[in-house]
Amino acid sequence: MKLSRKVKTIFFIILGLIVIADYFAPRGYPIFPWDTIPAFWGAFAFVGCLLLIGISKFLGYKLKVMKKEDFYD
Amino acid sequence: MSEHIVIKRVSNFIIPFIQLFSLYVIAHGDISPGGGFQGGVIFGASIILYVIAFGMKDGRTRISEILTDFMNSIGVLLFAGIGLACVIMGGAYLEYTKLAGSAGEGHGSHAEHALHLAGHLGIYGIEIGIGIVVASVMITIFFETANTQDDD
Amino acid sequence: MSFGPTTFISAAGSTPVLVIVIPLLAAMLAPIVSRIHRSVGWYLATTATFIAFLLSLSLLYTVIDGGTVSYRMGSWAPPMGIEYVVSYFNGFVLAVIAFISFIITLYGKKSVEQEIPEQKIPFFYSAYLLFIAGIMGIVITGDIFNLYVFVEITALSGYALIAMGKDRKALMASYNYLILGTIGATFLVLGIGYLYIATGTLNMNDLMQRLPEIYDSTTVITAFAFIMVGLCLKLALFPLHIWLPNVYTYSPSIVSALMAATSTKVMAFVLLRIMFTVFTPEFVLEVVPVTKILIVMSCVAIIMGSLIALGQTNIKRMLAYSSIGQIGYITLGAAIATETAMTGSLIHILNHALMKGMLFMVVGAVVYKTGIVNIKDMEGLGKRMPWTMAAFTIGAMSMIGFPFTVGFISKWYLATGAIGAGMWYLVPVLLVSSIMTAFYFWRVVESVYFKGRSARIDTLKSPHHSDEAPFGMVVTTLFLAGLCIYFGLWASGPVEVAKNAAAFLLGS
Amino acid sequence: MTEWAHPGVIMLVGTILIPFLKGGVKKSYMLLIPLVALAATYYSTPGTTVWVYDYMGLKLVFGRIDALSIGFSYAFCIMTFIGGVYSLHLDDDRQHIAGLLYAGSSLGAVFAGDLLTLFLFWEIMAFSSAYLIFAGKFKNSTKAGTRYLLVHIAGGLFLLAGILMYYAESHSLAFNGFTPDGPGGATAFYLILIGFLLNAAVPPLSAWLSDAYPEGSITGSVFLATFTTKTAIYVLIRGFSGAEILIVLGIIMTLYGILYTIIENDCRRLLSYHIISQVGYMVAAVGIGTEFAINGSAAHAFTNIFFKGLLFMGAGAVIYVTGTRKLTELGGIYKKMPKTVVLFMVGAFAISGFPLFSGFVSKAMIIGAAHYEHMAWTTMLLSLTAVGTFLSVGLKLAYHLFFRPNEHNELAMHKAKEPPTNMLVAMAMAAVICILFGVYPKALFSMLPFPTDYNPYTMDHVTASLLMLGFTALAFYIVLGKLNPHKTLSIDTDWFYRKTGGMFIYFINSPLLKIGDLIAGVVFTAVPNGLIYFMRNPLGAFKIGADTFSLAISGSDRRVKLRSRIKREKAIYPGDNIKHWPIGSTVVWVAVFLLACLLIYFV
Repeated sequence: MKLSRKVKTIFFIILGLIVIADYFAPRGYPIFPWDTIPAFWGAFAFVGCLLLIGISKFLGYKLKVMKKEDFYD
Repeated sequence: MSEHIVIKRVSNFIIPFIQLFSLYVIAHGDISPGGGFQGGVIFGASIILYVIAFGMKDGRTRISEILTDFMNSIGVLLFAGIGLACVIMGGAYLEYTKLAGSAGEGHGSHAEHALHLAGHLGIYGIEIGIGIVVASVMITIFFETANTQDDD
Repeated sequence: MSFGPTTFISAAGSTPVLVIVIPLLAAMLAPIVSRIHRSVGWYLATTATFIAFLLSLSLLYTVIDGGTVSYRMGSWAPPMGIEYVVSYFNGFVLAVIAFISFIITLYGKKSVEQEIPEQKIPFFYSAYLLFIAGIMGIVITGDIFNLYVFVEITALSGYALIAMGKDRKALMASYNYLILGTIGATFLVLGIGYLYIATGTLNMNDLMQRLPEIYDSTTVITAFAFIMVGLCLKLALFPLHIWLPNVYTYSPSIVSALMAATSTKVMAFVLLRIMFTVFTPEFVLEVVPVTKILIVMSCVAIIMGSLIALGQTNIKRMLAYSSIGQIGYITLGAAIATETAMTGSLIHILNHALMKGMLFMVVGAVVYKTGIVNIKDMEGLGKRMPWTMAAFTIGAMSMIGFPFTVGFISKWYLATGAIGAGMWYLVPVLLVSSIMTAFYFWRVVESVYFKGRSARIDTLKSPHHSDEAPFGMVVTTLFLAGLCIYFGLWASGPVEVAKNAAAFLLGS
Repeated sequence: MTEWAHPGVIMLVGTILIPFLKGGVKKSYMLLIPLVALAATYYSTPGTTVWVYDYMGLKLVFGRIDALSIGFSYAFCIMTFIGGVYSLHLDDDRQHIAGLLYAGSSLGAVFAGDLLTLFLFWEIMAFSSAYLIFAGKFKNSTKAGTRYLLVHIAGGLFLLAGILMYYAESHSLAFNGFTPDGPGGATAFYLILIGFLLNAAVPPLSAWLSDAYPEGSITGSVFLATFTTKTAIYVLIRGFSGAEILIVLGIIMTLYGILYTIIENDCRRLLSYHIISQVGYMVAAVGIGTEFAINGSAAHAFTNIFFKGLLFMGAGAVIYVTGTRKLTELGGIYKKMPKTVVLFMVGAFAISGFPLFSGFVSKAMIIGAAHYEHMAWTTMLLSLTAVGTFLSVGLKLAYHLFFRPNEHNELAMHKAKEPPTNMLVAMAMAAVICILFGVYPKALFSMLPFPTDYNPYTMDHVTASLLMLGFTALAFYIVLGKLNPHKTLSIDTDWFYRKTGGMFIYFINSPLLKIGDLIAGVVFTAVPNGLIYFMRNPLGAFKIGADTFSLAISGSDRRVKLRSRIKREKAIYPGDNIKHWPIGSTVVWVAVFLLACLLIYFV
């Protein structure tokens, strides 16, 4: 997908704004240690997303979950 | 068959006696050895003898298939009908004494006689029915088996 | 002769014998009156079975109101004379048998006309009615030798009926059944003979009184073994079932339906009767371990019957093997011998008669209309015979044990009975057989509704002609299908009766 | 019996008239039924137990009315209405009837106060929903439908077995919470649980869902996505709230579903895996078992009904106009069907948990419930699933379905256009509800079993959500090239019965029958025939046997003599070739039976 430079810029600005907002957001019920880390969920999502894709590709190709379409025929 | 002249003659001669004897056996079934079954067998045997002597065609003209079929049914109907008559007369199934009806009611020799008679007549009826059935069934079986052999 | 009111009262008192005599008389009339017109035989059979049904119903009500009815043939008091006994137990079965026979007779007119050669129709109805009379006699008699006589009447007329099937193999099936049935009957009569030797009586009540003293005698135990084996052969308990599939497959449709609905069930009934009212529950539970054997045998029958049914391609054969499995249910309930399980067993006599009778009627209709017996050829029938196939679907659902159908009721009682008796390991057997039942019925339903048309069906008829079976067939089939649901929803009536009967059998 | 009309029964009975109506009357009648049911739900009094019947001495309760059942009833009725609108263009009575039966029986299960009633509706659900799959008329619909039905019948039998165990010990069919030490013990507990879990599509009992739903009819799959799993959640809330095993199972479900969605090519199969994943949230919440968690579970069920319905409707619309459901053959069609795309994206945003959409509220409740209970792993893993959800639906599916430039899709591109108006209207209704629940959560909260004053729109929560969504999008953009769909299918646990099912049939047909024939041959032919042969002349047979034996062991000098002797003996042995007669074998069996009986009785 080719996104124009403008769109990319806007996207990153929004991301930055959210991070800043999160830094200032009051924490409701901080229970776990990471609840208070600013932008923790951003990092979590980024890493988690890559992790999920990695695992599913591993499942699909290495564990042979993905088969040809006529597998059952 | 014409060469079996002796058989034909002898059969002609004894068949009436056999049949008479069968009637005797049936008639005395209620008080002495014998009865409907034995009498029927003897009667059937007489017909079978006739067929053996005179051949199937002749036999079937005398005793047609329809007749044996009717006799099959009528014998049982007689049996069951008498039983049913007892029920209608207010007794149990096959309770012949009830056939005496109102004559059998009350006491005294007259009533007793009526009951006695009803009992005997009831049994006669049954015996006759059985006799008819047994005879006709024997005949039917004989004809059927003989027929099958003809086919092959 | 006068026909006062007393006549009718006493005639009403004679209901137990009239139930037998009326079909018997009709059986004898049939060959005579059928000469008038070929359909007269059917009218006669219908009337006779209808009257018998009404009588059996009135008997059942008498029993419910006033307890066991005893009838003495020719007023000879038992144990000398022959006694007819109607209790909760057999009154119930009698009504079921009479009802099913009536419905099947009603259904069968066209089917008989098509499948039986015209000159044989009078004799067909004669044998047919004789069969029904014999079956009802088995149920109602209180004399164990008389029972044997009726077993033979039923069997002999049965052989004749089977042999009238179109296929030449029907003769073979009939012959095999003849030999095996005779062996079974011989075992039965041998057992009865031993009992007579041991006790000097043939009256069932009397036997029940006299037997407990001599339970450990070799004669009695041998007699029991003979009777058991004879009956197991007659009721086609696996592996003594070999005669049954051929019989159901090759006999005329209406005969298949009648026999599937009544004959094996009646033999199961006789088994119950002898186990619990000639012998006592103590005997079968404690003196000899027959119930334990029977439980194992029943489970084997249930599983094997269903398993073999899975592999069948002929629908009649499939239903026959299914019956072999279902008979296992009935004997299983009897073998568990608790009140709940016994209720399940008895109610299954009714329920299976309804379901299997109906399913065979459906097959009969299909055969009548198309001549198809192969499951593969049935593809697309759902569109051509919608009502008949709807009935089949209901029957299949009921066989699987869909809730609020009759099949569910029996399974419910059998399963709760099994758990209640501490035999929870029987539940998987019941459920596994349910899923196998689902498997093999589903194959039919699938090919009927969800597959294209088979080549066979397309060649059959012009499209504008009605493809549904004749009205009389459809209505009776649907009526039974309706009953499968009705007795599933409002089960209390039959269940009450079955419960009382079970309590009566177990002597509590 | 109070004056109450059972919404489920209204639908079940309402179907009777459908075949007799025509044209516009029929259409309005079909839409009227769910509305009447909705009204009946509105006029129900919570906390009452009505429609109680006696059945063979068992107490059947058709109407257990409380906040929980009413909430589900609302959701089901509204969704039935939307599904009805969606299928309005369709002229197929059987499908309409099956759909309504399916909805009605689900409602019946929701209001069922005892186990037998539940089981009844459970089975009707299985059969009516199976029809919707058969009606799909795709290449594999019939086979998938058969598998679906048989799996459900098996599940139903587990449930029935559990009910039987439970009933046999307690003599009551009351449907309340189950515990492993309750009536029927752990066996009943787990049997019933398995029955429920199968319908909730918990792995490894989940394969039926991803196997069958993609094969369902376009309109039917909207119903399919709504009822079976949500009813299962309802009964789990009733029966197993707080069962800790459910937390583990729920988490496994969510991740399992997500992993499959990422590699899936069939758009409806992808959405089916999403059902599994989303239901996992609810199952986990039931396992947590606090009031808040149960609220979250119910809330997520309600929101899920609408956004998943919306997504299935959108995917259905695409399939309806293009005739394909493979992502490899789609893409770039957003220009041709913009309305559909917008509505679909509402659903995608809702399922991904964008603030101001319904999924945001309900997902927050479930993760929040785990959070309050200090369940670190649960919180983390459920959050990870949220990431994956946005990745696979909001980004991957939407991108490949509508936006991706695709050269291989000329046919689809050519066919693509807006679907019929009724489909768009139905989608719009579901979209409105998705937004309504997000903007005005009180509407959602009013349907929940327990009162709540939860406020999902705290600043930290909103920013956290936005962070997750934003960075997921970033990661997606980076690895986009790796996510292209492939022409593959993913095997699942259905492999076991799809492959082994065939093998089972093969096993029955081939080796088992052969072994059976062999056994039958030995048992029913060889042994009896041998016996019969032997019995013809026991002494002669014995002699032959003895001579054969001595032939085998003797030296060569005697052999010639022995051979001629055996030949002579065989020549005089009576009897001809034995033909196979089942009679002979049965007779032998009878004899064995008798012998066995006598032995057992006397020993």
